[in-house]
Amino acid sequence: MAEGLTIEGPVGTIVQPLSFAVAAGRSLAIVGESGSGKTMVAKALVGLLPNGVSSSGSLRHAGTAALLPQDPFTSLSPVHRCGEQIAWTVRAAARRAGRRAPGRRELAAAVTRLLDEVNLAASVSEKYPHELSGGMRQRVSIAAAIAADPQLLIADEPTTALDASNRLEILELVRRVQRERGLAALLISHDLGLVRGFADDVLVLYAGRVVEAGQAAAVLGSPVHPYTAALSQADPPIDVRLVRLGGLEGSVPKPGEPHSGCIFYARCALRQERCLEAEPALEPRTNASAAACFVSDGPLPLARPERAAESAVATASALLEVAGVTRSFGRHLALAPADLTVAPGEAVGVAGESGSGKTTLARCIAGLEAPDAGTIRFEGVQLTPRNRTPGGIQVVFQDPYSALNPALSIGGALAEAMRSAPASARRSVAELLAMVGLPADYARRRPRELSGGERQRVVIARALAPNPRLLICDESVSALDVSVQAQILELLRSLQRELDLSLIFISHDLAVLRQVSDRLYVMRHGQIIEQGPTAAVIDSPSHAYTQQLVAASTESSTA
Amino acid sequence: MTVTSLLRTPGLARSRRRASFLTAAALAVVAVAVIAAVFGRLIFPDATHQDLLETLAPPGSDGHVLGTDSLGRDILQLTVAGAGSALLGPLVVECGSMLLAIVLGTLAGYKRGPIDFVLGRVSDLLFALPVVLVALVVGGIFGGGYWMLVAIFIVLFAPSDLRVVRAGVLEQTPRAYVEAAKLLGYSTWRILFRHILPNIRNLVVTEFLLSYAGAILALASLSYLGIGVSPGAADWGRQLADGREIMFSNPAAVVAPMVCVLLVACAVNVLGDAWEARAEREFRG
Amino acid sequence: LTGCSSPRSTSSSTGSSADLTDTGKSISDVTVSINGAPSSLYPGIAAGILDYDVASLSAEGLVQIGDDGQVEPAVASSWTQPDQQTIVFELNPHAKFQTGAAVTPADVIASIDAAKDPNVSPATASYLGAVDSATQTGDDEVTVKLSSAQPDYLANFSAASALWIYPASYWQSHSKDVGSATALPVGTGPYKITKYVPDSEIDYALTNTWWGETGAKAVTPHAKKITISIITDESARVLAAKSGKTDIALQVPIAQTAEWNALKDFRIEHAADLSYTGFYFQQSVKPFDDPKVREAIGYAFDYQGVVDKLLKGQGKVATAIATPQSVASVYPSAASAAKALDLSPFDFDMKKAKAALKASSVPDGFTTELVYPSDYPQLGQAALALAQNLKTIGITLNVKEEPVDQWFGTLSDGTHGLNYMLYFSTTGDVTDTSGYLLGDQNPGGYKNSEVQSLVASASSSADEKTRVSDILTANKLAIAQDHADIPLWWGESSTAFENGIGIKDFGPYLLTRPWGANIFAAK
Amino acid sequence: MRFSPLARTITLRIAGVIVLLAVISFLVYCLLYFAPGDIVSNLIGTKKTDPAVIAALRAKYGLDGGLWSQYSNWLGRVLRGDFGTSVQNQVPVLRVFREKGGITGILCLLAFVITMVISVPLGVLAARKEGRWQDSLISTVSLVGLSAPAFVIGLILLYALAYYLPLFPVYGIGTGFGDHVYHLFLPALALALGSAAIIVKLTRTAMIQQLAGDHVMFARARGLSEWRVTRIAVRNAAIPIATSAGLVLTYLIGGTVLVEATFSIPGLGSALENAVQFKDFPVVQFLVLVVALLIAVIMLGVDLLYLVLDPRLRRRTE
Ligand SMILES: Nc1ncnc2c1ncn2[C@@H]1O[C@H](COP(=O)(O)OP(=O)(O)OP(=O)(O)O)[C@@H](O)[C@H]1O
Ligand SMILES: Nc1ncnc2c1ncn2[C@@H]1O[C@H](COP(=O)(O)OP(=O)(O)OP(=O)(O)O)[C@@H](O)[C@H]1O
Ligand SMILES: [Mg+2]
Ligand SMILES: [Mg+2]
Repeated sequence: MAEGLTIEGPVGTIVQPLSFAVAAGRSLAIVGESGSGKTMVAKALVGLLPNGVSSSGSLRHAGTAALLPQDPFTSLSPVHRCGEQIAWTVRAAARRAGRRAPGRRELAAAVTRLLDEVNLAASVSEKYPHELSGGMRQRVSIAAAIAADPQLLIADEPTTALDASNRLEILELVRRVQRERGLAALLISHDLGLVRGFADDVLVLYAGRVVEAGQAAAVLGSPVHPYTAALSQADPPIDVRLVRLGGLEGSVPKPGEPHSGCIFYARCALRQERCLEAEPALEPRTNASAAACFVSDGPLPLARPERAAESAVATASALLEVAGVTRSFGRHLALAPADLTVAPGEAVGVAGESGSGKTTLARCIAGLEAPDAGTIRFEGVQLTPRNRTPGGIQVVFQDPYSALNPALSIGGALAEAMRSAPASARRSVAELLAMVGLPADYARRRPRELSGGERQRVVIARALAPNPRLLICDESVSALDVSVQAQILELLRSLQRELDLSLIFISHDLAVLRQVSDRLYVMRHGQIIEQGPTAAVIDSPSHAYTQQLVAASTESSTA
Repeated sequence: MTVTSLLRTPGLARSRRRASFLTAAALAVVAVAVIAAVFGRLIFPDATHQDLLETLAPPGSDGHVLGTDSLGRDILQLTVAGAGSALLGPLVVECGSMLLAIVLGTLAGYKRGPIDFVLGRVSDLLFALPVVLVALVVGGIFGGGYWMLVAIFIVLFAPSDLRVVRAGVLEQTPRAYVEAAKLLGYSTWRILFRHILPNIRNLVVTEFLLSYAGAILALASLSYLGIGVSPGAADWGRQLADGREIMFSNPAAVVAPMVCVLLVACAVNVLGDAWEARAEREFRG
Repeated sequence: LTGCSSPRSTSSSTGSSADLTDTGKSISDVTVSINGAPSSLYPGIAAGILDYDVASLSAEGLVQIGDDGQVEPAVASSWTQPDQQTIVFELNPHAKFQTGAAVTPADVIASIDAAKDPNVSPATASYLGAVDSATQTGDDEVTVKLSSAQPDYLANFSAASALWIYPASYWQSHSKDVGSATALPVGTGPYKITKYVPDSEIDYALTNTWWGETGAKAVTPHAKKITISIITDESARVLAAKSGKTDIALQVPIAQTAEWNALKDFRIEHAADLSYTGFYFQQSVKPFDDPKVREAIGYAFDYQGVVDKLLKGQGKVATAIATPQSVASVYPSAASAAKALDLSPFDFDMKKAKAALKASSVPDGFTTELVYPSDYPQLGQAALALAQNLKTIGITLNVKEEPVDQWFGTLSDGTHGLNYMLYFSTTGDVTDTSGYLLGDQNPGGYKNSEVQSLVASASSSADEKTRVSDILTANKLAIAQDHADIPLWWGESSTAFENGIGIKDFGPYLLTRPWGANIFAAK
Repeated sequence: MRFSPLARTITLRIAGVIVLLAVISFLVYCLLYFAPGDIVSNLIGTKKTDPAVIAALRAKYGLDGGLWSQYSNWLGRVLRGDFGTSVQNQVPVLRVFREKGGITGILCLLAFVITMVISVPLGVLAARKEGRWQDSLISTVSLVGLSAPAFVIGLILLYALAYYLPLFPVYGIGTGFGDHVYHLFLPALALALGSAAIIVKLTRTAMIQQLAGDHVMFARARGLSEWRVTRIAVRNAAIPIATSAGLVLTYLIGGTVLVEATFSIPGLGSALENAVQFKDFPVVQFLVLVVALLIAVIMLGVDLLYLVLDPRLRRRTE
């Protein structure tokens, strides 16, 4: 448990005094948007803060704490066998406990036992991490973590790097291990749905401050703080299409940024003048939770906006027709013959697990990749590498950080993009910025001065500059926080309506696709295995794989 | 029960301060060297003048602050005048090889395919060859000469620059902003020079400075081996080779050029490191 | 055109073995350091100066060159020349190889055959090119037939030139690796090679088989062992001397003399090395076809300054092409030789140089290039000094360094009018250098029928006096009248000795004889 | 079957090396052919010489005929194992190599060992103490090492440790292996300091990167000792270090010329320098080929070392 844990960074306080306790056999979740200080808390607990960051206050925990990192692809040493990596921990634990160093046999037995505990075969111990899938690696990590015999298991977003199907298994594994071993667990996540099924208690962190804390059911079911409420509303449901997606404007203030009064003031829906006078303290609100807010003193109503009418299926004349397109890399067939059509003004979704060929398909359509075979017709004309005009198809990429040239100002990048527009459709930089909801003075800024959501808006503005007919969004929101994701999805939906754009939206998140797409294609191993109106595909999937996908998504968001 | 309290990690600020002091010192050294290189001939118009009546004068004698060498040349004047060939040739080497690397490296990294393959093999080969040896063999067989060596070094230094440029381009090309530029129909040259190059400029500048230091040393080494500047000219490498022979009569003859080579190469290396650190800071945030 | 030359003083050497007294004590070990690695112990393979110095410690020819430059007996105790194409050598009955075996005519014949075979002796075979055959004509007699009349051929049979006598069996069993570490040569000298580590050291041990210890001019060697230590780096060699690891340093380069002079335990001795350095002109290259231009160059060179300051005493101002040593038989005293050789009108006088240039076809000066071989930096330095002087009268002289072989290329390429001539005479014969520089085939294309006939008659004459006087006349015509050549200096080599070591009869030819025997412990 | 792709890669590489050697040998031949100057005149010097002797010498060194015929003759002889005879010394080239190769080999290996022994621990230490005084000190010293040419270091060492403080011999190479090592220690040190500076820098960078990596963080988070953590990081950093070690070896080979000149060591470096100045065709040609071959072998070795060090690559080639 922590008492007055404070974390200081080089430019300001990252985490304000923070206290919490986790009892053995119980679990606590810390939730909050990116940059709110969750990871720093986790690192402070195991004493591994990065250079230039320090913590004070007192931490008390029985025995040791083990931190399970986020990315299973980088958390294991790539040049050592899995068994060896687990064995190191076993040996270190023995030494710490003052026991005699275990022999080779004992070690091997311990490794096998631990692998078994995480449902892996003993043979995995001879494998190198790169020979395993992401889910298996995360299991190895868990085995290595519990080999240390910790009393406290800290999991920092243990599933964000994984596919939806793996995600649930890993989460269940963590839960099982925690229960069986009677560990105290600390789960860090920005995904409220995930936390809902996992944690006993929840701590909502905003800009290094606890804004709400209490029992999970109470905090998530009937949030008192407007931030918590907004967060839960930003999470898109898989079962319905909402008319408006709730989201939070703006972004989390950086450490050291000046503010007065309530730190959440700038983004708060309920803000009042008195909120600027002082910082609210955490006070009990219901018998199971406490919140730091002057205005709200009871559970806020979670208004579920009503369903939107699921839009109708495509009209006859297609804007884009993809027929029999294939692409292989070496011997690997990334895209088996794929057919896809998009009608004018239609939003088409493409779903599928990682590596199923979604991006390859998009790149072929955009002309960034040359297909091996097949035809792509756009506005009735067959596209070849020569006859593409920049106006036709544009792409919004996944990673907003690399999609903007860091050397160019926002205005410069947009102005340059505008040169590709037909003379009749030229807009000003300010107009473009306004279209994506950014103030005109952003034109002078550089990409690194923008938050992720703002960058993604600029990327969208740039894609709109040449007045395209079709916009391809390849995982355009998956790198963003839920709150920002909702904003961007809402922006895309409104732009589509206003500009009568056609949209191909690629995502592995069915809930997101439910919100934006009219029709859905499901891909697996480079093939399109199912297609139809989004509602129909999600509500009554016909292909076994789709059923599995839908089941995994539904469970993880409602479990 | 364990009670952990964590203390502030010191050091970063101090090392930053040390770094900026070093950088300032390096800039000062380079500035002095450049002034000597540019104006050395004007300040000491007859630095290479031999005075056979005044050979091996000890330091401090008769207006010769560092004494004279075996040809009666004033060591101080000669050393100042030597800055010219010590800095200019390597500058030409590095500019030439960097230019070559930028033109070929961006193309190879961006276009890939056969150009990249051929350039890759050729540069692998040249990269692996010991620069001093190749220059010795080629330069030595063709009778040496300063500008011939400069030409040889341009070719020999290009591969390492090329690798850096190519790797930078290779790293930038798959980035979404380049793909976006392609989608917007920008020309290849526009993408390369307006979009990619500015983003690898820190790499290029760092490599430029570090290779420049290397070129200074390489040319000095070849002069030391006697395959470099023409006889009688002021040059640190040559001075070192000549000075060794009179090491005991007048140590200044070898110490002065030695200190100069060391200081200038160190300074340029410090600047390279400083630029690298700067680029890293910029990259981090 | 003739001018009066002022007498030029010669430089003095730093000290001399002649002033030391021989204690008569024997020395257990003498370390001699040399600054280059002999490529082989047999100079026929690569005839650098060091190769000669090293080989003559243990091997000898049929004859040797005495202090005065005259041919002396060595393995051959006497010889006769019944005609100009025949030489009959009588072998010294005391001559033995270091193995103890007596030298037989077969050994001598095998050695001569090897010496004239370009495959075995590529570097020196050309010296014996005129040898037709060598045959045994008596128990201790070898007769050599020449293919043409050669009045002055005897010296070629010395170890100063082209002949080293090894046993016939040695030549037979080592046709491929003569002179290598796996085939240590066995000679007739006082010191036997006991160990050879290429590039590192050569060890010699005194034997008692040497004929020179007996007989009329007996010499008693004092050093029990001689170690030749190869230190190719000059400053390392000075360091070695400072730390007592060297007693004698051969061929100290000019740039190094100051370093050695600064060592208080060492002295430097100079000896003429029979080399001639001068300028010669491509007569056809403008503006050097004009004698006035050549004269201007002659007056613009600071002879004494260069010799004193640049050569550090390793040379004497030359007043003729012929060296004092080559006329020693006719003019034995230094003074008489100096007088006879005073044939050059030039001294350093920029006024005269300017006047000569004014009177020439290019009164306002011109630009030209002078190339020098990179192995001889002193030539470059002298050239730079000349360039400085010429600049004041409007001549721009660019000095360029080239490797030796490329320098050869520039000597007669038709574009370089002003050239260096650096000629090492191995035998010291009076016709050697002058014959090359003034004869029919001279490198500058200099034509003066009178000069060329004088050279020809000198070469074919058997009388030493006529030969010398013909050559000196030719010298005078070429230098003072035609300015075809401008003598600069006669070279000297420097040897550094530890003060406790002396060497008897130190002179230009000593190092081509078994010089180890002359080392003595000094007071 | 399992190793066949690996074997194929190696075979291809070896074929590549052979082509490379052929190309290099031809280039060197061209260089020598078109270069100004003439070895025969070099051999003879300023002497009156019989034209017949010159002709015999030209024939002996295969200098008759055009470039192609000369080259093909040379190649034919090389393929029969005859690398010719040094023009300068009349010694078979192979013997020159045998006599001097050992010295240079010891020098290079000694320098390499010194480099690695000094630099890797220092680089690791600097990375572990990033930003502290130890790091500053090590970085500054290695900066100086990087900026000092081998001959300058050599001169300083020679005067400091051989002359003023006579710990080491001033010249020569001694006899016998142990003595060689003793004599070659200073030269090797001079040669090693520059390359050690490179490796310190690289090791430091690689280690900092590793120590900041997720897997190191995770290792610490599960309570592994710092000693173990460092070992893990070093093992991971070994991959970039191995590349640079290969490069450093080639750098050392290049540096021997300078160091051998400074310490008057009769090795291949000075042999090459001499041969170049003398235009000793067979020796230059042979030594260049040896260097090229050595470098090719080092590069191949580095690539194979990668396979050992990096299991991720192993699967790709298997
Ligand atoms: N190494 C560092 N040095 C200084 N400040 C840091 C460092 N790492 C992170 N920070 C700052 O600490 C703050 C909190 O970061 P943290 O990584 O804890 O957020 P998080 O809640 O885990 O976000 P995410 O959901 O993106 O992982 C951020 O504002 C960030 O700028
Ligand atoms: N440039 C490439 N070279 C080689 N293989 C590639 C390349 N691009 C994609 N692939 C392979 O093609 C397959 C399909 O990749 P693609 O990126 O289209 O999948 P995706 O569905 O977009 O996956 P994700 O959800 O991870 O983005 C993958 O197995 C990938 O490894
Ligand atoms: Mg985090
Ligand atoms: Mg993708």
